[in-house]
Amino acid sequence: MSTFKDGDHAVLTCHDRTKIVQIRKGRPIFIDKNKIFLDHLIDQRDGSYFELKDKYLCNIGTNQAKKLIQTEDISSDNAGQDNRDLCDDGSVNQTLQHEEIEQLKSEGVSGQLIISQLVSKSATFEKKTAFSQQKYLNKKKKKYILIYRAWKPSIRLLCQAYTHDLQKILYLRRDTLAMLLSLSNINHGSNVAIVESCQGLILASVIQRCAGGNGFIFNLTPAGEKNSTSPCCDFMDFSNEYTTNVYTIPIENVGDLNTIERANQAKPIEKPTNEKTLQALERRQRRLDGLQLFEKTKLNSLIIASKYDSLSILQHLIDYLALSSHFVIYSQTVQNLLECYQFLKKRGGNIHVEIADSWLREYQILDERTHPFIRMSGASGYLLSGMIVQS
Amino acid sequence: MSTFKDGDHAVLTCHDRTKIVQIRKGRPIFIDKNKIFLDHLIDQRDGSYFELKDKYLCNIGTNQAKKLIQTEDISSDNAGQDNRDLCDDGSVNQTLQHEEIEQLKSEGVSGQLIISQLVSKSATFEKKTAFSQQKYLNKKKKKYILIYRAWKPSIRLLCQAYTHDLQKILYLRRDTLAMLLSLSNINHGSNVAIVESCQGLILASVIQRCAGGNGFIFNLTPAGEKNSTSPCCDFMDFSNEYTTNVYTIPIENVGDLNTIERANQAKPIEKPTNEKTLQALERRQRRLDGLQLFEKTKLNSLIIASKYDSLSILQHLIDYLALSSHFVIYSQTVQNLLECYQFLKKRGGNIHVEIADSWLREYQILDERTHPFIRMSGASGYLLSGMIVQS
Amino acid sequence: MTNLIQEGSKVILYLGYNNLHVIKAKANEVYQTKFGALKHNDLIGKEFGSKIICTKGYVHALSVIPELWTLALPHRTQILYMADISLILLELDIKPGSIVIEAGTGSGSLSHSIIRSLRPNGHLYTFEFHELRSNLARNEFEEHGLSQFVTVQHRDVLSNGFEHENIADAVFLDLPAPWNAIEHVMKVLKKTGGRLCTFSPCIEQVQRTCQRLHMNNFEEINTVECLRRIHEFRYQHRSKIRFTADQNQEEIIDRKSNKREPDDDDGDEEEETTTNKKLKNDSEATTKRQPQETESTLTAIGPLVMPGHTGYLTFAYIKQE
Amino acid sequence: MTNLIQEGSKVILYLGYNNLHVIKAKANEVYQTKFGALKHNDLIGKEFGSKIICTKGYVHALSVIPELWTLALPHRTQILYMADISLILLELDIKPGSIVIEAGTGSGSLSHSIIRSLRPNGHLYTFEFHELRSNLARNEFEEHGLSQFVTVQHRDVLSNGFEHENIADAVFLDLPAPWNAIEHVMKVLKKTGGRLCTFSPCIEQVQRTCQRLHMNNFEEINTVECLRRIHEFRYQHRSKIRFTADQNQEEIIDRKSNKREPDDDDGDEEEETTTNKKLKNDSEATTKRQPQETESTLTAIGPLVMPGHTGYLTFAYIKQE
Repeated sequence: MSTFKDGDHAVLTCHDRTKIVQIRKGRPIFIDKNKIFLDHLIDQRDGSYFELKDKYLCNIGTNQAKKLIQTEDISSDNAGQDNRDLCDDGSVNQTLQHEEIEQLKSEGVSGQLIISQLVSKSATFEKKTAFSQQKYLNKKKKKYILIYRAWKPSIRLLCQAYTHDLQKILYLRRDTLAMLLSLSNINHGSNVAIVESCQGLILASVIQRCAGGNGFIFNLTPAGEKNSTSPCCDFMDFSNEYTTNVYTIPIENVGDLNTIERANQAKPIEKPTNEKTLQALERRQRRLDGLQLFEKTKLNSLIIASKYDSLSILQHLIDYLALSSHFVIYSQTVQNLLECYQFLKKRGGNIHVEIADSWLREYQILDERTHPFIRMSGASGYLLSGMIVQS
Repeated sequence: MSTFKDGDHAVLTCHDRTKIVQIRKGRPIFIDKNKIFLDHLIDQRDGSYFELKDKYLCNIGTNQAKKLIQTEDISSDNAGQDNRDLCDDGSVNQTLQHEEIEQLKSEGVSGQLIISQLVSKSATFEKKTAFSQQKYLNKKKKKYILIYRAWKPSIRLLCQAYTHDLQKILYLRRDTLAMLLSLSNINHGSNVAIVESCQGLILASVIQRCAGGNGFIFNLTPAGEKNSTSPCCDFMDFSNEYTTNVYTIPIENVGDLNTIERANQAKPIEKPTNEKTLQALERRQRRLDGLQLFEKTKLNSLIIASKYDSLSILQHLIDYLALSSHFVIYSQTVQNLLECYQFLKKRGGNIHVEIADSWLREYQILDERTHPFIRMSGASGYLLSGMIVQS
Repeated sequence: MTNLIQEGSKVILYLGYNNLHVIKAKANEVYQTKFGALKHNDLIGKEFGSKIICTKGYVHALSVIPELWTLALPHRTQILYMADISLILLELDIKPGSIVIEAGTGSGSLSHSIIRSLRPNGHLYTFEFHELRSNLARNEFEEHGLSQFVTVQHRDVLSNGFEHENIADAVFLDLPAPWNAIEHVMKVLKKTGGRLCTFSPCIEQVQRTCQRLHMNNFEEINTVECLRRIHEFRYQHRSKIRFTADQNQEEIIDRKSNKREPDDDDGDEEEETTTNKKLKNDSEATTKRQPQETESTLTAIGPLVMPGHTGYLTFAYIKQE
Repeated sequence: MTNLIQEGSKVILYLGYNNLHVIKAKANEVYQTKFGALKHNDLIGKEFGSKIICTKGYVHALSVIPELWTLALPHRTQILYMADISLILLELDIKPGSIVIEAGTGSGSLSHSIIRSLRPNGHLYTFEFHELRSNLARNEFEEHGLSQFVTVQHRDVLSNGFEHENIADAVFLDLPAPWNAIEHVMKVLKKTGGRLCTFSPCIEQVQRTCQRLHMNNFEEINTVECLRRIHEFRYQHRSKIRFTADQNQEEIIDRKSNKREPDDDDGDEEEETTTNKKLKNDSEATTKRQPQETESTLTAIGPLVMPGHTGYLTFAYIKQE
């Protein structure tokens, strides 16, 4: 379970970069335009280290890897000492040319070796303070020592991978996702409807939490919409057991019983000529089954995190919610949620309605140098949450 | 300058309470329905300590005061030790009745004595842990040891005094006020217009910063409006020099040259019969002078922190602003400011327009017990700020 | 999981925002609320989420779900709230099948959320050094039908460790001195890799913990704080100043503010001729033109007082082979 | 203070948001901007705030005011920004007439704001242990016409103190080890009472400082952090899902959602009959009914990246007689 197999997805981390890849024998991935083969990840364990050698990520021992990536301790950055030395800007007069470095890299010379060449060919390195030397080495290590670590995908790691691509997931921050999952009370056996434009990140989280229970998971997406794909569900390599009860249905047709009825009656065009048509027909049937099932199902949870107008979605779906069920709506702005709140108050039959945002603050915990990170996210977005009750 | 005189205002602090009072010989103030005379504050210095003795606040020495109010060090609240002892809820079985205590208090018995009586008449005090005893004592000290400290008013202290009455000042938090003052670039010599509903707190801050310069300060208030009084300006005991150039004018008439003209021509009704009428006439004249002056003045700063619609105020006043002048608008919600922003963008002739809120976090810094306060304000409000330039 | 209230069901009565009571349904009993008497018999057989009529009003009967339980549970200790709990679940990768260790059990606030996440095939081992608390928590899990997913033990883990070895995917510590449990944590975590979270209110505790984690070769150590800010709903009533210049001196306005957009004069009476375009640009204007010239807008405002600090969460990972 | 740019005036050129350049007007010189060449002669004689035409665009010419200076100044050190600066001024009670001590001078970001607040009759004594920085700051104050309000000294205050005694209303310390300057602070503060602020990035520095302040009988010690969150303006484009049920199956809707408000169906075409009441309750609806059914709303959103920490401000008061 914690080793990689051919076809599995993996999350690669290297310094503070995170990338989701699929492992396929003989098929390269691309990182910074470099072709990289992942064949040697197969059968390796979750959390293993890999070094890039001649286009292949090759497993290396934990101890060796740790030694390579260990940063120098910039110990003089202490409180009580003054390091604000103007004349030392951290740069090093370098004679090794960019092209030469690229040459070395393409020859497969190790990062270690490149760095020692950089140091020996630097005109000023020796003259620097110890502090500056360490800072310089750490910078170069980050650039040239490319030790990757391969992880089995998890929701946490997917969040991490999207940190620099937040626009793709409606800027949904990890703490906001975490709270959304709690507030929607997703659990084994829940019937859940999800309307999301977050690359399937929410859907994947829900599928994992439901873990193939008896409940149904409805992924409501606009038909023919490009963004309605859910790559995150693929990334998670869910077993069939987990996805059997997941239905992706066209949101436009929800509640339109006539259309569903007509479509269902029109189905027996009995000529599955080729494989492709057969698959298309199967997918169509799956959608129809999902739509019919949806009309019959009382939902325990409704999650909306959509680029479409949330209020009209809520209005259209709220009557599908069972007594004692939960709804959560995510939005980047409070304004959208206030519209929903006003509708809910007018409608009645809901309690514990809250709108909240959150602060997530990360800390540097170092001897004599403890403080919050000097950069943080100021964009948690807002969650509206509540419960359906008898009115 | 740093002693109190008859008629001066003072800010009294006692534990975490802050109250603004006026010192007047023989005239009592009321704290918790108790009559208190402040006669003995006269000639005492800023920061002096006072004890309530027989309805009078009486000066006591700093050392004595400090000894009385010093809290017990709850030293066992250390990290690494577990104090979450369920059975000890901090209460003490007390035989001294509430009425008896009130009796002692009215007899002028000192807080010290009351506390020692409470302890001696407690059935369970002796059985408590040291931690609990200290906690109990600190609680009682806060209640019975009433040592006041008298301060010369400052904007900082006024903010502190309004902490528990924020609704009176539109919830303007002290860090927000501080930034508002910076962003409006108030300084000696500025021409400033202020539209505020914050008890004159902003006006007082501006008067202090302008310090009787050659510039004019216009306090634009709705006519006949109760909330248009500015008690904070009284609290600050400004000298005449500071207030000569301060004009309170009815905002409704701003820009209405005809009305001002008519009013001005109608003035010479030559019969200042009694003192009161004379004063009223003078006030009227002052308003008219202010209105006329306002029409002729190019403003360097405009500050709006009003319960009235900010957009229409901004629209009405923006053309009075000089090139290179500053405007700042405070609102509890971002929505109001977005309306103003849209107007500004359409109008043009302004740069560096920002909308911001802020976080203010207070810390407990104690040996082994350092952490942010467990309660904080989540309501900074929002500031819109910008500069007028040639378009 | 049936959705009907039965004899013996734990029920959370929702009386209003942040006013929740917990009772156990028992035939023929009566419970007093601020809305008058509630007959238990009126509960039994009803669906969760139902409105239950009391003598002077009504309440809603809800099931024990972790978020409500956290708000309603009997506090035996400081408890963890939803923001921290949610982040802990995500960062510890707790999912169905996970084996999780928790110390201490405390009031069981976090435990309920962990169990929800690791069902149907995971297990929580929760340790509490205070015997009474431990027993109370065990009873609650029993009553909430969660016993099969949790083992509650009365045990001082700092002295005696977690009993098990190499079984846990994740460990959560809410102890005064978590750094003293690090060796035990290493023993109980799966050698193939496992995650740890410690919760500490004071920064000095965090510093000690991180030091010990570094010493013991933990990786990916990071400390965060998460605060949830629940907004207050308020109607904002804004009036407009009635500028006399706008009302009867059109020529002055025209002269003075020639830069002003035609849309922006607002004291006039022409609301019936409003065009669609104008509405789009200035949709507030229409509602302002009521007799009293006051506009009411629903707003959500940051609260005057909110939780300013709960604790620091420190996460770490260790792989021991 | 004249409002015209003169030969020798320091001018802040505003090229765009957070794109500010500082130049000194000098007849016949030319300054290159991203909008092409700017002739200094085009500046001289103009009012501050004027639009100055360059060869390929324009810039605005602004005077040196503290907030802009903080954004435009040459960084010789880490500097303090507006949020911290503003709070420092308020909490130190800095007002016209105040005598203020600052160490170190750094890049002079705070100094400019302090001077603005204490004019016309106060004075700032600012100390810097780095000689070059000290001289550069002195020149800047000179150029900005502020010399009469400030005395810049090159001096190591930790070793040598502040030279003066019993003169200051307020002291501000931005030093790596402010606790070592506490005795000097006590000497320079007015005996009748004075306020202190220290700025430190790390919590360990704050702890040492507070310890020392307590030892030396400072009062009203409190530590705060203030972060300003500048929002981003963004147009939000929202489309509505076109539910087929809403468009041609009215009877189904009516059956299914009988609780729905009449205002809330929205796929129809009747925008011309819109009543005023409806507009009030659902004023967004109208704008949504454009052909593309997309609504654009201006929003202000918290930034993806903001300053997460500058430093801790510790304030204290001491009265020494």
